[in-house]
Amino acid sequence: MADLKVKLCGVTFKNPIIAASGTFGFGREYAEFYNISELGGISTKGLTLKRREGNPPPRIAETTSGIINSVGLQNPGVDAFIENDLNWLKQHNTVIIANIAGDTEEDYCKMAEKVSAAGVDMIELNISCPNVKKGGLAFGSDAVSIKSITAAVKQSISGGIPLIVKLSPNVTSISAAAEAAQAGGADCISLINTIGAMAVDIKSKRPVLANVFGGLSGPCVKPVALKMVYECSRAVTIPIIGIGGITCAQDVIEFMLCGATAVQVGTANLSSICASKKIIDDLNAYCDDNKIKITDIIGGLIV
Amino acid sequence: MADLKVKLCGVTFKNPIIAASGTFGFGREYAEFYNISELGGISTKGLTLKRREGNPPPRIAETTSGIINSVGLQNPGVDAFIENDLNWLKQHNTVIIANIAGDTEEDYCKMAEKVSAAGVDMIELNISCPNVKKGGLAFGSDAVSIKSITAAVKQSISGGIPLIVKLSPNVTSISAAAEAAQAGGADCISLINTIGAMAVDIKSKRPVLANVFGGLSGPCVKPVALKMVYECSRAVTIPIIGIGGITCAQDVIEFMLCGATAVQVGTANLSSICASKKIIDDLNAYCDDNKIKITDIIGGLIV
Amino acid sequence: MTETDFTVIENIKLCGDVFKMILKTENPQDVICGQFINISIPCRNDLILKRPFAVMDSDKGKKTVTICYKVVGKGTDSLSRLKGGEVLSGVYPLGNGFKLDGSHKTVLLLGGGIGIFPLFSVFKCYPDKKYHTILGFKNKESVVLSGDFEQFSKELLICTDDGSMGAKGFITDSLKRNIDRIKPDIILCCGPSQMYKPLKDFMSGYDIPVYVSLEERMACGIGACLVCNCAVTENGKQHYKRVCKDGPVFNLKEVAL
Amino acid sequence: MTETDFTVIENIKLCGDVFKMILKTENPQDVICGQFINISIPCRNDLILKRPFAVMDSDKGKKTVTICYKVVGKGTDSLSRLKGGEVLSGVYPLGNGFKLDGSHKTVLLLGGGIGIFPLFSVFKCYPDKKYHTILGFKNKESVVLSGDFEQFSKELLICTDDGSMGAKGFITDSLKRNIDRIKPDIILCCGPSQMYKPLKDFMSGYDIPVYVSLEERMACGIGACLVCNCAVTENGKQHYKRVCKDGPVFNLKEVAL
Ligand SMILES: Cc1cc2nc3c(=O)[nH]c(=O)nc-3n(C[C@H](O)[C@H](O)[C@H](O)COP(=O)(O)OP(=O)(O)OC[C@H]3O[C@@H](n4cnc5c(N)ncnc54)[C@H](O)[C@@H]3O)c2cc1C
Ligand SMILES: Cc1cc2nc3c(=O)[nH]c(=O)nc-3n(C[C@H](O)[C@H](O)[C@H](O)COP(=O)(O)OP(=O)(O)OC[C@H]3O[C@@H](n4cnc5c(N)ncnc54)[C@H](O)[C@@H]3O)c2cc1C
Ligand SMILES: Cc1cc2nc3c(=O)[nH]c(=O)nc-3n(C[C@H](O)[C@H](O)[C@H](O)COP(=O)(O)O)c2cc1C
Ligand SMILES: Cc1cc2nc3c(=O)[nH]c(=O)nc-3n(C[C@H](O)[C@H](O)[C@H](O)COP(=O)(O)O)c2cc1C
Ligand code: FES
Ligand code: FES
Repeated sequence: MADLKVKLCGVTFKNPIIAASGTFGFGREYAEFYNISELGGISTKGLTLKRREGNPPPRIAETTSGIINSVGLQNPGVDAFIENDLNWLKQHNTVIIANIAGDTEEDYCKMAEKVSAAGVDMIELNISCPNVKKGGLAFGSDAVSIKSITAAVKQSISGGIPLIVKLSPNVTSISAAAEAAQAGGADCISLINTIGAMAVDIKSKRPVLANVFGGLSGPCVKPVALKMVYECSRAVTIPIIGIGGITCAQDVIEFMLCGATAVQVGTANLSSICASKKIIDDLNAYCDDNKIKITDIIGGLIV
Repeated sequence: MADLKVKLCGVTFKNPIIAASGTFGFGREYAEFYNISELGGISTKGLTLKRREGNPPPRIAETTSGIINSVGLQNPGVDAFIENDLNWLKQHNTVIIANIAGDTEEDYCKMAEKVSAAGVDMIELNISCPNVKKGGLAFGSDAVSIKSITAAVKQSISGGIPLIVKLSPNVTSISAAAEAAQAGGADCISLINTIGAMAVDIKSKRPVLANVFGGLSGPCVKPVALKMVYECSRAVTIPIIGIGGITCAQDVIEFMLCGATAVQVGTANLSSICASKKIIDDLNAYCDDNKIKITDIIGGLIV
Repeated sequence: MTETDFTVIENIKLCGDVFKMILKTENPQDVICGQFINISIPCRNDLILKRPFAVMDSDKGKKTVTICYKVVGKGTDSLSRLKGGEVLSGVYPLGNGFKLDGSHKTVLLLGGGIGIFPLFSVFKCYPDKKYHTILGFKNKESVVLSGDFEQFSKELLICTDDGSMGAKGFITDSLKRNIDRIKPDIILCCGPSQMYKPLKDFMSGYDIPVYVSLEERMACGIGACLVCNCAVTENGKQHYKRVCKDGPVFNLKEVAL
Repeated sequence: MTETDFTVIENIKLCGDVFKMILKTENPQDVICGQFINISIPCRNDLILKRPFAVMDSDKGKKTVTICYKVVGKGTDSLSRLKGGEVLSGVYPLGNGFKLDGSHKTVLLLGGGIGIFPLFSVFKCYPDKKYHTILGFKNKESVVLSGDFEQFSKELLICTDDGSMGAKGFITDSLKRNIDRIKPDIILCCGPSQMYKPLKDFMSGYDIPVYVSLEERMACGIGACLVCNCAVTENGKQHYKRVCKDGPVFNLKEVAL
């Protein structure tokens, strides 16, 4: 058993594999397949202040080596999460990250207050969801608003719970976005969220998604995510969680070489229910074979 | 034989399939495999004022359903192109588009003068190459510079040769970029160029590309390109050439439904030398089977 | 529920573009009729989602799972080319399935096109019911498994869109003509989504429960990703449920159409 | 040159991770030794580039093309699993190949690892030369085709990195020991890229032309996309050439290392 422990803003993860928001629900469904305490952490489905029904179906299109989703933040609302799911999640020995998304700055701050009072381990600010009309991506598109919302939310957090700002790839300069998050007081950044995309059905001559647009994820986005993570690692000093198209241990190592301290696995959980577990096992074997501990990899890219 | 003719800024293409810049050289190599006069048009390898050697090898990385290239505009220079290749190209019955890239606004204007004097059918302004240090993408990243360089080049063109502005996907708002090109006097826009990306070799712990970063293309980028083309088609009135991940006739129809009048095929030419020819044959069959002419498809998306 | 490997034992064409595939696993599970299996497409790394198919038959002793599928796109096309011995990954059993109780003595099975496959398993789970079956197909050439349904059905009615076999018309037409005679205690239905609206309208005149198996594009298949939603009306309020986990079988009354 | 379909006739393991594949096409072409074929990887839609392999043997009458390949990654791994009858797309013949003229009576073939495959075809093109061959391998277990080279070589020297067969050491070591005795008119070489620098240094003391076959990652394979560049020095000036079209065979003198 290799040493896979990583530390992120003072929080210890037993390994760097975090289930990505929106692909893992609140963990209940996966728990029927494997012990989710094996995961380094879980980022919850994006929470909003009030219950949200999300977008009409179809909400998913498959593309070449990827998927486009337009779930639109369907969730029971932050209060219901705290009441019904958080305690269940806390029974597991894994880091719990509350992924929150709001229509307004006020929403974000209220949720941050609520989840920090309820006792999650970290908060992930989702200012990069391309699938909602108000809020979401609007907050994540320019440096000024990234900085201001980060600062506001940071103020609303009690108990010193670290704040992760999740960045959108749909920007001209990801490093400017990362710098803005850092300047606003983020303890960590995570990236990438999905890339704006679209699919068309030539038989019906209609968009495949009822919402027309959606967010692209899966192996096809990995090269874009890797570049952005690497750019950010050179731009900011706060730690980075790499996300985007990770399907295997090798992908994790690539992100960590580029400067990620931990990673999130999203779409791969949908392709294979046990993907995250297998990645952890394979990382273990890789570190054992190479006689290293996982932290040796971080930022080790030779350029 | 269906009617595949499309008209773009007064120029008639026998079909909407244009070989994308940088994947087709100046056509000579493909001419050894099929009659390149079958193509609607050819966009030349990106030309610069002076001969350029481009970036050191390796210049290519394969990624899941895509490739990342960092050729860096290797080309013999605009004068050598005019002297050695243009006349040969003109012997073919296909639309010739000179793709030009400069380090400075002056470069762009000089080249535009030269190629318009030498008699190409259209000029494609490449302000979106991610693989060169100066110029290239720098001109294509914000609306102000897109507009100003477009206007300057437009002035340098003689003989009323239409100007295509090729947009970069690496921006926060593609519609703002398209509007800027239109405002600067572009007759047409083409998109997308490649998406900034990176690949890592975990054995050597090095980036695969000597240039570290490169541009992603191929089937993996199609969903992103489709969305951007559709967004632009709603933002501007000038015609659009759709580019990005096209490998088959169905992909062409998707882009045309989203508002493209013609398309460029890039990476698919590398995967299969005869890809563009096959696409044309299949488009023909599609239009025959559906008893339509190709222009019936343009902008026909039902939303 | 498990995610496990399956070996293709048999993959034969039943007719036209409909195939039957028998899979074997070292990890067999108990399956309720109407549940489904989500399987990966080997040989197509570019298709990253599994595909859902009704478990038509399963034998825990023999460790087999049988599905029938129609070739409609890239994934099913690729499946149809698989040879015996090839391995794929599958997650099963998924979804709620059809549930019958003692009050359901006479069961009417109503299946259209590929919708007949989930219905086939009902008899295996509940062999002691009286079955009336109405199956609809496009034409004579696309009729499949009619012999198998005939074996356990007290009565099997076939209809085709073009009348080339059985009655001409849709299964809803056949239902209208026969329901008062059959007097089913429950109707289990699966077919093209367009038929549910007329079916619901017609059945509103009856006090017979109708359960339908819905189809929606899926990703995880286990209820976590929320991409497979369908609209239902509960207590007068419309909201979304997950076809993969809350369904695929829903009370037709609830389904918002 | 053509892009055409090939059917796998034979795909056998020669040793360890080295395979030999015989392909058949309805569109056979004349091939010069040292030219290559660029082939698609069936069953891996996510790998969008063709893979280049030296044409080791080709028979226009029998319409066959033979390649040998080592499994080093996803593409070659997938190739190694292909069974007879499967179809792939290939572009061939590509590149310049090795060219000999009347002045080249004694030819020294210098091959390391998978570099031996392009050299194998030289004898087929120029059967009337005197061949001396030096082949280098990692160890005894990885020695392949030595019998085939022996048949046409006046002399065959084998070396292995660990000395488990033939002389211990690299082929450049063996070259140094034997060149003055062999007195070749020309040296044709293909091996790992690290060997070219010491080879060039050593050969600068001789007036014997050395031609090497280079490897670089490729896309189009026909000279259009400019991704496969290598640095050469011509007239004292360094610039890039295309390995696929201007090469893969270059005069070692020109190659900038
Ligand atoms: C619970 C459930 C049970 C099913 N049982 C069966 C069965 O027993 N036999 C059978 O043949 N099919 C069944 N289906 C449908 C089957 O899943 C799809 O036909 C299959 O996924 C198509 O894959 P493809 O790659 O060939 O098609 P694609 O290339 O992905 O798409 C081709 C066409 O099929 C449609 N399609 C794609 N996915 C689905 C889906 N999940 N549901 C409905 N339509 C879809 C698309 O809209 C498109 O028009 C079931 C679907 C569900 C949700
Ligand atoms: C002109 C030419 C002739 C060749 N002839 C032969 C031959 O006869 N037999 C043989 O076994 N191999 C030959 N090669 C090398 C062969 O093309 C690669 O081994 C193959 O493309 C690897 O594919 P993959 O998908 O298995 O590897 P990948 O998964 O793509 O990569 C695995 C490793 O192989 C290396 N690699 C990938 N592509 C190439 C390439 N084009 N050249 C060199 N290294 C590469 C990568 O750096 C990586 O480390 C030749 C290459 C060239 C350019
Ligand atoms: C179905 C689906 C739902 C998602 N929902 C959320 C969400 O609620 N909040 C969020 O921050 N990201 C969400 N994401 C984005 C993922 O967390 C992740 O950033 C993205 O998918 C890229 O990683 P991947 O390629 O590993 O999937 C969602 C992604 C998918 C596929
Ligand atoms: C090897 C390579 C070289 C390219 N060179 C150029 C270039 O010189 N000028 C340019 O405008 N675009 C260049 N491109 C971008 C393509 O023209 C096209 O915009 C992009 O590849 C997306 O289309 P595709 O997915 O069909 O390849 C190049 C692309 C590739 C793959
Ligand atoms: S497919 Fe994921 S919730 Fe139904
Ligand atoms: S591989 Fe395209 S030029 Fe050599």
